[in-house]
Amino acid sequence: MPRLSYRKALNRALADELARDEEVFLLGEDIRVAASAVTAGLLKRFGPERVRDTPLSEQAFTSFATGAALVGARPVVEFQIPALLFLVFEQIVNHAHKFPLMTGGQCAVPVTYLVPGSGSRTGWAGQHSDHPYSLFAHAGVTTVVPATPADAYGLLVSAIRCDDPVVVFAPAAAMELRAEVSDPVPVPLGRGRVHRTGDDVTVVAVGHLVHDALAVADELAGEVSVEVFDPRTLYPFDWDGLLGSVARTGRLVVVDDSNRSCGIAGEVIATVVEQVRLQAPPRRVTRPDGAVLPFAPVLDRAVQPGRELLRHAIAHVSKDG
Amino acid sequence: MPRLSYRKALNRALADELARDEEVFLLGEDIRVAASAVTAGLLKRFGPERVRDTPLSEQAFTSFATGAALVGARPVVEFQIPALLFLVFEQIVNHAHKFPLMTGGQCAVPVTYLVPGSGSRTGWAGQHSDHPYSLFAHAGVTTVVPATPADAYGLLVSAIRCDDPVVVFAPAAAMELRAEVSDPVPVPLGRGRVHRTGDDVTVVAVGHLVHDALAVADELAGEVSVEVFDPRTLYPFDWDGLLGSVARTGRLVVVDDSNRSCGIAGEVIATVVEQVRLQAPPRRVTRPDGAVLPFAPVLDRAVQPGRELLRHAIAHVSKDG
Amino acid sequence: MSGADPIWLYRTVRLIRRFEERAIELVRSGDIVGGIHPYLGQEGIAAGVCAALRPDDVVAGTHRGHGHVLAKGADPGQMMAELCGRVTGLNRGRGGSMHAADFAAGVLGANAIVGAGGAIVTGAVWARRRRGEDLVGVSFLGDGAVNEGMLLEAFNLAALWRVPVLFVCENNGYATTMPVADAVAGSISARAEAFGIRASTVDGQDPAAVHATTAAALARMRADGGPEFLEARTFRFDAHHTFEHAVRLDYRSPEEVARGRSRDPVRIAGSRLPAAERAAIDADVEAVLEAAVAQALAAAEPDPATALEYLYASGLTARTGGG
Amino acid sequence: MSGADPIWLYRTVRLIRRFEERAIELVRSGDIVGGIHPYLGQEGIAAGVCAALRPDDVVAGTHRGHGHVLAKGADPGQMMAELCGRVTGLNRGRGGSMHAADFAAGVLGANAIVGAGGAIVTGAVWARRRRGEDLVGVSFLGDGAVNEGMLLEAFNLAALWRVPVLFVCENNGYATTMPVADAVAGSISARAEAFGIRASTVDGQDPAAVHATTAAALARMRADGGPEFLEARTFRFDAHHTFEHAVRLDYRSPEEVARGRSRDPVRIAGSRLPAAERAAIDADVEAVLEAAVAQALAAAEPDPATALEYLYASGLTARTGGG
Ligand SMILES: Cc1ncc(C[n+]2csc(CCOP(=O)(O)OP(=O)(O)O)c2C)c(N)n1
Ligand SMILES: Cc1ncc(C[n+]2csc(CCOP(=O)(O)OP(=O)(O)O)c2C)c(N)n1
Ligand SMILES: [Mg+2]
Ligand SMILES: [Mg+2]
Repeated sequence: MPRLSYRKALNRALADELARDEEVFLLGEDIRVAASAVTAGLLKRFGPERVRDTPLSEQAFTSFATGAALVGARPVVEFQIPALLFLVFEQIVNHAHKFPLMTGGQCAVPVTYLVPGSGSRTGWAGQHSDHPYSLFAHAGVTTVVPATPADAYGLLVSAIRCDDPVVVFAPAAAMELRAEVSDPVPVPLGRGRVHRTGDDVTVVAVGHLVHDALAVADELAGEVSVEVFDPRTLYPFDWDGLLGSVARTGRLVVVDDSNRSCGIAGEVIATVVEQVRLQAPPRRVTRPDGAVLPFAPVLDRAVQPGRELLRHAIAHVSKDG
Repeated sequence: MPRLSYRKALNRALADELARDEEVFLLGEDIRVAASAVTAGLLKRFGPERVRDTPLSEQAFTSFATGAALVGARPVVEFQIPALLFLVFEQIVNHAHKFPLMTGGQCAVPVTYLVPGSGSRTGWAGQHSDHPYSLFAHAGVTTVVPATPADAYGLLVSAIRCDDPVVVFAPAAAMELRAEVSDPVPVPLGRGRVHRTGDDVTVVAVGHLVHDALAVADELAGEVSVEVFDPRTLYPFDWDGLLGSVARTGRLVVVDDSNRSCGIAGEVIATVVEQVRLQAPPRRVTRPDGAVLPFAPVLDRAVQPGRELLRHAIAHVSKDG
Repeated sequence: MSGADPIWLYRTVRLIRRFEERAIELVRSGDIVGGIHPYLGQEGIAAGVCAALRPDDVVAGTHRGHGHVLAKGADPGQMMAELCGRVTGLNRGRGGSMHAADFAAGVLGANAIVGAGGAIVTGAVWARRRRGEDLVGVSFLGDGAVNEGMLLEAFNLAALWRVPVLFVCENNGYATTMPVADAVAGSISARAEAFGIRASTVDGQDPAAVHATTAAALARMRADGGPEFLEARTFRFDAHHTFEHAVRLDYRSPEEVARGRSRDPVRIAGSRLPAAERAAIDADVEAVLEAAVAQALAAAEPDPATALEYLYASGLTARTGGG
Repeated sequence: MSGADPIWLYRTVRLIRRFEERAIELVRSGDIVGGIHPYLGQEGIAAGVCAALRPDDVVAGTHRGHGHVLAKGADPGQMMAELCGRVTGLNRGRGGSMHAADFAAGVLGANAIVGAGGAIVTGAVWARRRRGEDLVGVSFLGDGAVNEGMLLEAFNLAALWRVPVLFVCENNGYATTMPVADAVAGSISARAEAFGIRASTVDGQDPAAVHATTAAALARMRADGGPEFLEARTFRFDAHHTFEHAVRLDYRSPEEVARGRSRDPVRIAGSRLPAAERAAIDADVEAVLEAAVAQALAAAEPDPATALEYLYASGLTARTGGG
């Protein structure tokens, strides 16, 4: 089977959707030369009208996309840095997200916001290392964090086809992954995936951490049977899928690379305990509260959720009860 | 005892801090004429250098405050609309919040962001009715939501004296409250308050909803003994205070006026169940996921957490177990 | 819309004037909740600009947006119903005063965030022109908006990409209570000119002058594709927002208000018609508004069970707030 | 700093040049993680501007910030240690290339967000002047930054409130790979002039010319208090960021690069000194950098247990990420 890299999967999703639908176009900084590589080859194939390099005017080009979407276009906006989403938070949450309800259903805003390289890019430090997906889950904007090349392709395609705004976070730590993918297909939004079945504890892992969870699950295979659940879409979350898993295992650990307080890990725990009686208190492994990633690599790593903490959490949850 | 209104309490806190510390100054739109009434009388008393009307340049004046704070000033920035915090989210979260760590402790950023009239102001509709405090709790910016005139005074004073950025949400639904307050005093950040003791269930209520929780607790007094816990500061949260309460009651309901997913209510539930075995599944009453407040008053109300739902949640939690 | 037709212009300013006066009554009676930002005194701008537009052109309005919506052709009855939060409203009662929109009439919406409309209408015009439609767009904005970075960024995009958007600045001298001189360093027109955008200035109290200046700008825009800027000097006759009817804010002297009110766009447009014609229009406008108010008040309020309808265009259903 | 002193100017451009070259070696060797945005070719601007500053003046830099930090007087050894993430670094290893700051030397920090520094330095200067200090500030920015709304808003505040900030635009022709002509409608200077800010233009490759133009602007600013704008035309000799050493991006022709590199600020400044003096300075700079690199590499990395130190100035302790 051909091997597909995560980065190439995003590239292919963009190319396929540009080819499929004339209304799709791309906006972003340095996308003509494909600084992020995600738009490689697209200028040549689709021309500068549909692969539009923007000036450094993030607020305006985000709302430009909203306006284009209001009249039927399907813009994909690439952001070079996760923190740029802070800069356009108003434009996404207060405008793109709210237009359909505020107008009483007169319009739709099918825009995709793509962040290739979210989370820590070691050495890029405090202002370039955020993983702000929980903010969008709070706002109620559809939010996806693909973990694998196949999902990167399939979720980006579905995001572009979705009639609502969708934020796609492609974690830096997943961008270089490769996998055997013969023929990538759309992946429905809002549907999780059990990467590995298990009986003793459900580990919910987000984005690149899915691979850490799988590695830890393999390591622990002799001692504890771990089920690894990848929500793929954080909002809307696949509650049915998750509750099914937890109902069987009765134990829950969540690992997620956003800040602890009001993050998606807390949301998962809250929703589960509202509905399922667990056999042991659940645990989560996250960034600390209010995390700012320090520059020095050892500090940067220390602030991110890692396998050691995950092992510890699984051990704790498995024992307790 | 003299009666103090919530709005006047904010005004008095500003006046007292302006008088106490030359480094305190105010920035905002229409604060000279005191459109929000919170700055009434301050221009006359402290002059236009310290009560500075700004043009509609929210991003710049927010970062202007950061710069002033970096060299020792203590700006208070008033925002007329909660959604303006979306517009300056980058400036607060990516700059003001991150400066101390990024510079290795070379500086502090003691800025207070004040939103008089957060949440629904009935009739102001979709873009003026947000209650985005959970976003700041996620980012790790100190976040307070005073429920009473005394706390409005005391928390705003403490916010201004705090060496870190603090966001103060004054819910529109609390702004007209009055209470007997003889001599208002500073209230420590990060310390909750038990407004009413009870044995059967702990209700955590945020901001104006404290009063709804107290009313419901009174109503239910014959059937169930409700303890009402007001965190006052959402970040850093008074976990010790809350865990003490829940350890006694063994049951938990949270009522909060922000969106459900990744909101503070979910955070409270998650943190509690990680540490306390509850006697019944906890419940929360919030805005819906992704809520946009529709204009028509009946719809606006339908989207906000209300007493009916709170009663229902308490009943459910008390029964179950 | 029949261009410089003085009848159309008078009818439109009169309609907006009386619409606002009726709306203020409904604010007082409690039928409109939350108040409005009255467009009183500025009617000449919406009327003059929209007289030069085609039905397929699009506009983005402001928080003070009723005039733009009406002048672009929205139905006054549906507009009034919207202000009253009724299911028959333009936005089915979901938007209210600051979000009233009528996509069918080319109104992308009033907007509660100052400076936000410019980039939105630029994107909409660009996207439709890419399909071969030759429309133009108008972004209405206040003098306060030229201090918003997001709007200045939109100037840049429109100019760079030669998107034909007319940015119409309604300079009424104040952003709420902030005088232009305290808020705008340099000048308003220079803000647009810095981006290579041609700027004109016009007396906003004269609907015919606004129309003529707009028509000239639109002709250039339709020919060569770039944006233009129009500063219309005007005066807000009433409060910034009706909350000011209850809370006195001290920023304009009575003399200044009297002076400002002396140049009345309704009177100016009316003076160009024979008295009888004017009277006929007035009567017609009264009838339209009488019906509008009656229909609005008779219409149903939305069912609270539908509070989350239209939240997602994709059909996604949100989890409710629990209980 | 001794003003137009050609020795100081040469020493400074040479120091920055060699600092960057050494830093690039350390990127290659893996001692600097994450790469840098080299200031190579633009040294004349930082040197010329900072030569005109007093120690108590403040500057805010950019993502391409090493030159600003060094020229304002930060210690090269501590700066190099910062790039290597060591506890002896300016920011104790917490900031790295894009956040290097030295408050003691008046450097409020490099900044990873384009356009962000302008309002920050404006607020800092304003606040210190309110206490009676008569400093000025400098906001360095790239040609890409003039498209950021937040920076344009800062122009407005500085101009309105007459805060003496010199906005120095280092126009190197590109924002990453985006040519100025594709990104800036109108002109760069016009963006400042629109706010009533006086704008000058200077050859950024000539440190003495930059110094003279800056000194003239600062004299006016210290006298009357308002901001000014300076566009310095320059050329980036190397990659946008060192990642470009690995990934070829196609946007500048070899001819263009050769032409740009032909006007070298180090050579220009050096040509104004006798060869022997130049050689002595070169040797001194080498020694300084040799020591800087050696000290940096010898210094300790931070203890992972201190990862959250300095997160809150108030002493608040954050909850950790659990496990
Ligand atoms: C970005 C933003 N900042 C502040 C406000 C609050 N606000 C609403 S209208 C207004 C004044 C607007 O002034 P201007 O643009 O001159 O329009 P006018 O009200 O005079 O028509 C303000 C400050 C807002 N809605 N949006
Ligand atoms: C607000 C913002 N947008 C985008 C980026 C990503 N980025 C970093 S540097 C850069 C180009 C900046 O160009 P310019 O201002 O001309 O400075 P130069 O790199 O040429 O020195 C971009 C797009 C950023 N850091 N901040
Ligand atoms: Mg105005
Ligand atoms: Mg540049």
